[in-house]
Amino acid sequence: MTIDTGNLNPTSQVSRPSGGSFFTSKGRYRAFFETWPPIVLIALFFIGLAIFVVATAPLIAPYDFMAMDLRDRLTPPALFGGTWAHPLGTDELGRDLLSRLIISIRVSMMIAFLSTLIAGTLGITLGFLAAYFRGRVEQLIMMLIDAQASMPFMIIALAVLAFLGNSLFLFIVLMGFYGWERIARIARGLAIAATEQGYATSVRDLGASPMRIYGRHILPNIASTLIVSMTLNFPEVILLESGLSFLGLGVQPPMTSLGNMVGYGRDYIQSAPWIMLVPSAAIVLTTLSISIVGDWMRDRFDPTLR
Amino acid sequence: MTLIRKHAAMLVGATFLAAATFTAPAFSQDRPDITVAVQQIVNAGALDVLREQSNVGARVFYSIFETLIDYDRQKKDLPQKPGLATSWKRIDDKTVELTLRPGVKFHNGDVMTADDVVFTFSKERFGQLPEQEAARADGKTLFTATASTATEGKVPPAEVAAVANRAWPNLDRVEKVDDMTVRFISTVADPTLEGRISRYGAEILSRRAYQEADSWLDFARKPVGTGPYKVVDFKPDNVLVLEAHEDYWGGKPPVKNLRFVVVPEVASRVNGLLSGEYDFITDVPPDQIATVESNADFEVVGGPITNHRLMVFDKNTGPMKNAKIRQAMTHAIDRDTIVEVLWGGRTQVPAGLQWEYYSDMYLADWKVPEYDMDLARKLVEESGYNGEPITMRVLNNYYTNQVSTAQINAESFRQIGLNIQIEMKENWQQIFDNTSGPRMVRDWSNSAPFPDPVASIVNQHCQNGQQQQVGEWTNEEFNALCIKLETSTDLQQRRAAFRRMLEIAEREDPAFTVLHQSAIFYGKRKDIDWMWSGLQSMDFRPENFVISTPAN
Amino acid sequence: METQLSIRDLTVDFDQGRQFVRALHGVSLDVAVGETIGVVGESGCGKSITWLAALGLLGKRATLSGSVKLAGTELIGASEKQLSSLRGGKIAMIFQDPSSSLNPVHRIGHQLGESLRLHRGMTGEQASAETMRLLDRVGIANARQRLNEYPHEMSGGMNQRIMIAMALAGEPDILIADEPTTALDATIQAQILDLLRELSSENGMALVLISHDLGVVADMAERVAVMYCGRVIETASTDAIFDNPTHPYTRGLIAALPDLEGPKRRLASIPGTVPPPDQLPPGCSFAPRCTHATPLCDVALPALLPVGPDAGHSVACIHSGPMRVEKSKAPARQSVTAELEPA
Amino acid sequence: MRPLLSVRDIKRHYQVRVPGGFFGRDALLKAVDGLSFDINRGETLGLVGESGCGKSTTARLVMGHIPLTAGSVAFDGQPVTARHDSDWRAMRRRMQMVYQDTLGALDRRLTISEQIGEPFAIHEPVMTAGQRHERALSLMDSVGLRADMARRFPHELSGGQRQRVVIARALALSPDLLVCDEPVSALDVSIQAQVLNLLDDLREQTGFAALFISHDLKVVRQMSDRVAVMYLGKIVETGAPEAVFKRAQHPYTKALISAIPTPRNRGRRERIVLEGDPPSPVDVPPGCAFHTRCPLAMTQCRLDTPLLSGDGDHLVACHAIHQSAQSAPLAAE
Amino acid sequence: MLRYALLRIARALVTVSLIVSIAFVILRLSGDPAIIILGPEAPPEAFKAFRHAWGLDQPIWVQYLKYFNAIFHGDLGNSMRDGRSALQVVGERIPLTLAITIPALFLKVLIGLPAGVYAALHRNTAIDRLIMTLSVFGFTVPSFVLGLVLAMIFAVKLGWLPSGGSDTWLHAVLPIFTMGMIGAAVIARFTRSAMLEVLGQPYIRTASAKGLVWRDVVVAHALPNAAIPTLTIVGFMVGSLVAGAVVVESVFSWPGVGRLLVTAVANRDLAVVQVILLFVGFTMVLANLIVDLLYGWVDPRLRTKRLQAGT
Repeated sequence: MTIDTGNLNPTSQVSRPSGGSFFTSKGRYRAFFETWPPIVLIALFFIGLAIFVVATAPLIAPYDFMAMDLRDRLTPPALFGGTWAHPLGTDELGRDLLSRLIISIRVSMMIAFLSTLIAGTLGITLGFLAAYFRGRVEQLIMMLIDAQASMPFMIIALAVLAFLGNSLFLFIVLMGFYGWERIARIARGLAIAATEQGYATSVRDLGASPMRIYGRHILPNIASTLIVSMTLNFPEVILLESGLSFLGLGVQPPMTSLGNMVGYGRDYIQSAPWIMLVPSAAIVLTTLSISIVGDWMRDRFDPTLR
Repeated sequence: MTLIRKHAAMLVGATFLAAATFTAPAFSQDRPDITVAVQQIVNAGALDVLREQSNVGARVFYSIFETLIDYDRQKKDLPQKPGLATSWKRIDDKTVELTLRPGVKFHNGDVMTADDVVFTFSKERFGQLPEQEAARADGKTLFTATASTATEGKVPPAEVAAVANRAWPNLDRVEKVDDMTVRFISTVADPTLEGRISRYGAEILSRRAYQEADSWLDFARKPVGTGPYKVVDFKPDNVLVLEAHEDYWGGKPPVKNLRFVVVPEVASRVNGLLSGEYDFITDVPPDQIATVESNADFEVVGGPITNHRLMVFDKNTGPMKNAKIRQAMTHAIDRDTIVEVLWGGRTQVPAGLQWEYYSDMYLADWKVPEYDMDLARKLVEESGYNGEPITMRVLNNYYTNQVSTAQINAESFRQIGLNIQIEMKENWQQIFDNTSGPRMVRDWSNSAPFPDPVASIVNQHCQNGQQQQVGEWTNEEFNALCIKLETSTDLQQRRAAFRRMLEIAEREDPAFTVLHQSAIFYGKRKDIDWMWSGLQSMDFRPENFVISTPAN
Repeated sequence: METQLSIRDLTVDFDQGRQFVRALHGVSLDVAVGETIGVVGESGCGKSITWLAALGLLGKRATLSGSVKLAGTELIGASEKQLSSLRGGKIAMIFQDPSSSLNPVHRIGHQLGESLRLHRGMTGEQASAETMRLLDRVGIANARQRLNEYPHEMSGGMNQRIMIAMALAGEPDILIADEPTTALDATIQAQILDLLRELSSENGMALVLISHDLGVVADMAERVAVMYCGRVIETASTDAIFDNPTHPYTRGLIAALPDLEGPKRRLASIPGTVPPPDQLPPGCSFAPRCTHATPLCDVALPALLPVGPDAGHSVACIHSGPMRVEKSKAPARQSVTAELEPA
Repeated sequence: MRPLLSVRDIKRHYQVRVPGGFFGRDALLKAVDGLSFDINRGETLGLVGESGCGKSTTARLVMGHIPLTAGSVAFDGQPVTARHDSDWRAMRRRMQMVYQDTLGALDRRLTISEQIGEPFAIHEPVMTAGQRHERALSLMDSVGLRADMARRFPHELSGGQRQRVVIARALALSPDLLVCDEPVSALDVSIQAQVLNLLDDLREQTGFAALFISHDLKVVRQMSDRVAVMYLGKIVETGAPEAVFKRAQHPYTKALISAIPTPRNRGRRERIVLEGDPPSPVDVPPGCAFHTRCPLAMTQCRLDTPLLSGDGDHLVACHAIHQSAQSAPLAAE
Repeated sequence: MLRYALLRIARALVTVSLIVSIAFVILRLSGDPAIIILGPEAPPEAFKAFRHAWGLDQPIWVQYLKYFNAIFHGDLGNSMRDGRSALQVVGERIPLTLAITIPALFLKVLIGLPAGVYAALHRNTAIDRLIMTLSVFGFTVPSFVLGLVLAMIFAVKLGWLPSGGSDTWLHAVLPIFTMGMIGAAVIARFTRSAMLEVLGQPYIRTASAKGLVWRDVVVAHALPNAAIPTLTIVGFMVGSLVAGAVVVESVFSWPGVGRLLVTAVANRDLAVVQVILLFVGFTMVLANLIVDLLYGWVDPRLRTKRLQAGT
């Protein structure tokens, strides 16, 4: 008999689940946590929580976020000497911080989401136009990209917001101009790469129209890369909004947002630090979670993006 | 006298030496260097009292300049007292004669004379000479005075001329009687002349220094006055360094170097005070008082000032056309709660747009509309209000507690059935703008630079006042009374006119309603004995600055 | 013949996320002093991995077992320091894509000099003289000027010469050439192969030539090892392999090559594809594609055993040789399966 | 009879800047420099040469991917341009391409059946998705793909299977011309044979003409009715495969053939090893581009560009050959 | 190369003038500087006089043409608020900003680079995760929150450092530290991914194969290559040296360009805003240009590639 069975003796480590392949299993937990690192799980949990809050904000907020109780101002959070009537305490007008936080998360997330959507649409459209037309059109679009990139957005926002004023709609539109140039660059680069050798050329060779090539083939293909890069845009918009709120140009009262809460709470950093620290923590936790998950997604799904 | 002068000269020389070498510890130990953290030094970027129209300038200007008639600034009722003039008297309805204080020295060492006073109130200083206007139209900063001496003169910016015009609407001329005596002569009978002479904006400048400066701007960045401190260094938005004026007529200034540094963040100012970096901080919000005072080495002083916070109505727009709506709003404001909660009870609800220091002109029995929600609701009902939105334009805490106050009031207005919408605005232009949307309710404040209703209600709400100029409000009867108040010299007539004006503007056809008296708070080292002033000036003269125990 | 390098039962497992998957299933190979051995196989058969593993170049994601002895020194489990003194010194390696295998930001001279410094302690003038000699030796004209150039300024063939010069710098006993000409044009390939041949005979250097191109291996090697799915399935002298291929896979590979000469014929192709390492069939990995497979092939793992008249000709196929066919008559599929089922 | 594809003196030049001087200098890269050939219906022309010789550029010019610098390409009498308008798109029904990089050529987000159905979706919009799927299945069958792969994605297939998908897709609309750019260079030997056989079979069944581009002489010989050897943007030798590969005349062709190692002629042959690298297409030497590496180079080679000439189908562009052909019969190598 | 540089500069000029034009229009439309600068209680005549003096009563296109005409004559206008030339106003602030942004840049690089390299070399270990989490944390904390909290700790609680102002070098410590922390986080992330990419390249394997010990492979072969992409982000940071400190300057009352910008925008001090925008645009463009040239220096491949692309 010449059958070599020497390798077949199952050991504690070596298993042979199927066919002739050899697998050395990792510990179940080790394998699980290597695929889903704990920090990513925590981040995902926070994102889930934030999405839940966004979806149900008015339902779960214990009070109207604008309701004032001037006799009950600046009460500390429950665990720091306050009462459970206001678990996170109250602000300078006696408004319940938990309720405001919930609404603020909703508003900030909506702003970040919508403006990222706008930036994405703008960036992809311009990027594709540049990739399709090349030549002059491309030069022009590249110039716009350069212009946008050579001016810190904070400065543009500063100048423009002074003009646009306080409308939430206009604020979102403005934030929609944040980061479009990055997305446009990526979209253009990927579209050119696709047209230069890959599947886009081959689809064109089949006789597909540009609309079909860009809409049905290129866009779905580069979507994951774009979505990851938009994910990274998201926390930056939240931070930008808070920075602008700090300078008094963010979301304006009576509307509230995380940045707005921090901006108005900063005067109380010594007398009632929770007013500022609670929304700050929310900003850090959400942006941290999104960035961690975004990085993780990028590492996992998208080696093309740095 | 001469002996004193000699001494003074020596002293000046010594100071100069000390300043030049910079390392004279013996000297600096004698008197402390004091740093004041302010939100802003001057809004307009120049140290000219005729350009800086905001009240923030007042706190630094009083250390640099002085008026002929001063106030006892630390007293609550702000009585007038001799300043650079030792005495004054009415010659007639149109004329006031002042005797100048002898031996007053400007920062450049010159002795103040009648010439300086005449110059301070001259057309040239005001930038109102035809040649100046022509030069200004050409964009020049200098002009050649053809009429008199063919010397070169300076062209102040146009707004200086305009402000001077407003401050001195009836001033005909200032006459030199002799070196130490001047006369102010107005074109019409003017009961407010003494008030105007004492007001902010009437500070005496050194004629020689002004004329020798290279341009108006150069002078405005390093002006020469008679105050206890002289300007050493001025960087707008950053720092103003003043140095003791050793020849100051009122005695040796108690501070060697007085620095005003700009620290816009409240938290940073408080931090800096507590960490010992600043000796004084200004604009402490009432909510932060406890924080400062939790440290036994520091305290907060301050209180109501000669400025009232108002809510102003535009009677030409939408529901605001109905006086009942406006009246309802005036009754729905819980002023006492606002003062109690947002101001910690450290200011007060005044008796309408007037201050006690009006003395004779003060109407002690006048009141702001009482807080009565039922009455307010009734008024809204009577008005036939149909739920049309009413917008409140608010700036982002241009005034202390502005946003909070607006939100509290908006809540009350909602409760009386008004559809109130807060519109946050970024600047004053947007507040006044009536092209982008209806202008209905806005915030404002009124100061009284001198103790007479003319300084407030007339200047701000009459025909030439801003409210009527931007087209928010007008009232015929009111306007007729304005003229009477300005020109009549009969006290009873004037009081009657003022009362009727308040009735119209605050009650019958509300143009505005007073929210509360503004207040200002300073955080300071407890070991410094120092009093704040209702005129918002910071007084660092010898009688108002004593360090009880040696610092450091 | 004296053995220079000896690989015994080398296995490599790669971290595949959830588990480690075995890529090499106990490879054993010997390289004699001065010998040229060809390793052929299609992509994914483990031919490069064997040698990268031997040199400890697979990184942390791979787990090794077995033994690799270089002139008596065990390499598996050797310290980083030990390994690095051997790498580039006693044993050198060149790679498939010469242009990206050279550091783009360093000049040629610098990269060569580094090897000389490491293994022969040369610096300065001495090093640069030696560098020029080496470049000259690998047929690069104008050596002095080339020293100051960057890899991207040169053609692929030129870069491969530089890689070879760099490998020679340590005066190795054994050179592993991993697909050295795959990225090169036919005429350049011929130049490089000639150069390698010359160098190995000149220096008595053993040469391991890894290639998917049967032609290249046939041209260069004295002995050939054919690999499939992480195993050596046939090894013999070059002549024996090509004149008398025994394993059906080897036969298939040779038959699948188009000819330039002779009458045009339809190509004989091997059906199916190479299974990825995590989807190997039980039994002989080649069985699913093999035209001669019997049920036994599906379950039995053939060992690499001597076969035929030629010395050193071994093959891993239960059907190879009449002797085996007889012996392999028996076990019913079920019983074997049962026997193999892990408890 | 009119040839299906007629390529006349096509050129493709690029303006480039190359190192030289401090700021670099302008130079002309002649990727394709005067190429003419015809392909008749049902005929396969093999184009062979080393990298950088302009084979792929030729394919792109023929397909109308990039504009011509000079010359003309006519497909069934119709000029092929690089204007990607509706005419151009319509022409795709009749000319298709097979690529080297199969993973790149397939949209990785579409299933195999969708990929193969794509040409129908583009050119026959009336077809329903179900019909497309049916057609795709039958095409898959004809290229030897199992029906159960229809729902898989490209990355789940092996290289050979993917190439089958590409071929099935290209042949979906029964084109008259198939341009194959290195279709098997990325494949393993065993798979390469499968794909070559498949192409051969399909050609027999459907009768498409092909431009078959490869650097591998053996593959070209296997597939072509006629071959053309390219060097630096020009054809140096063309003719029937038997003629070109067995009786190679151009010294470059000879060197190329001799450089190919095969297991069958082990140790039995003399190799002509050429010196040096091919010159860069930017610096094409004047005269015969090959003269810098040519063992037969003469003075004339440096001056005049040799023209393709010869008797019958077997044409060579070489001064040395032409001269010796005039003077004496060519000595056997 | 020169042609390339000129081309870049020309494009940059167009870019900057585009920015300035947009800013011009937006700022002019967005509010009347007169009332903002003179204050709401100033008399209406003063506003009128002010508007006339600054030409604000003219149609916007006239103002625009005049503005551009003036720029071409080297006149960038005067500050409406301050009266002096805007160039002078901005110019005296620039050194102050650079005094904190340049040390902060060094801090960013000195912390970020080693941290990123270390994390890449120890990929997927606990220390890598720690560094990366800290790094993500670093740039998800709003800078003003970090600034205020640092001031709380170091100025108020510990009393080690001043909390705001610009009198001594000690005043610069907290702003530098705040910016440095945040920037270091960004650089660390960038460096890590650049390093990981480089470590996967064939030449790293070559370097190992030639017998270099791992440390030398990293230092001599991986680092120089990883530096190339990292240069982009450092270049961007250099480009924002002038304007990168808007928030931090406000937090720490540091009288630099950033704070000037905030006040100037708030006051609609148009000429000053425009000069700052010009400065920022130019530094950014200049930094990009320098980065490009540096690329050529650190990456020899680009020297020729760019030449070929320069058609």
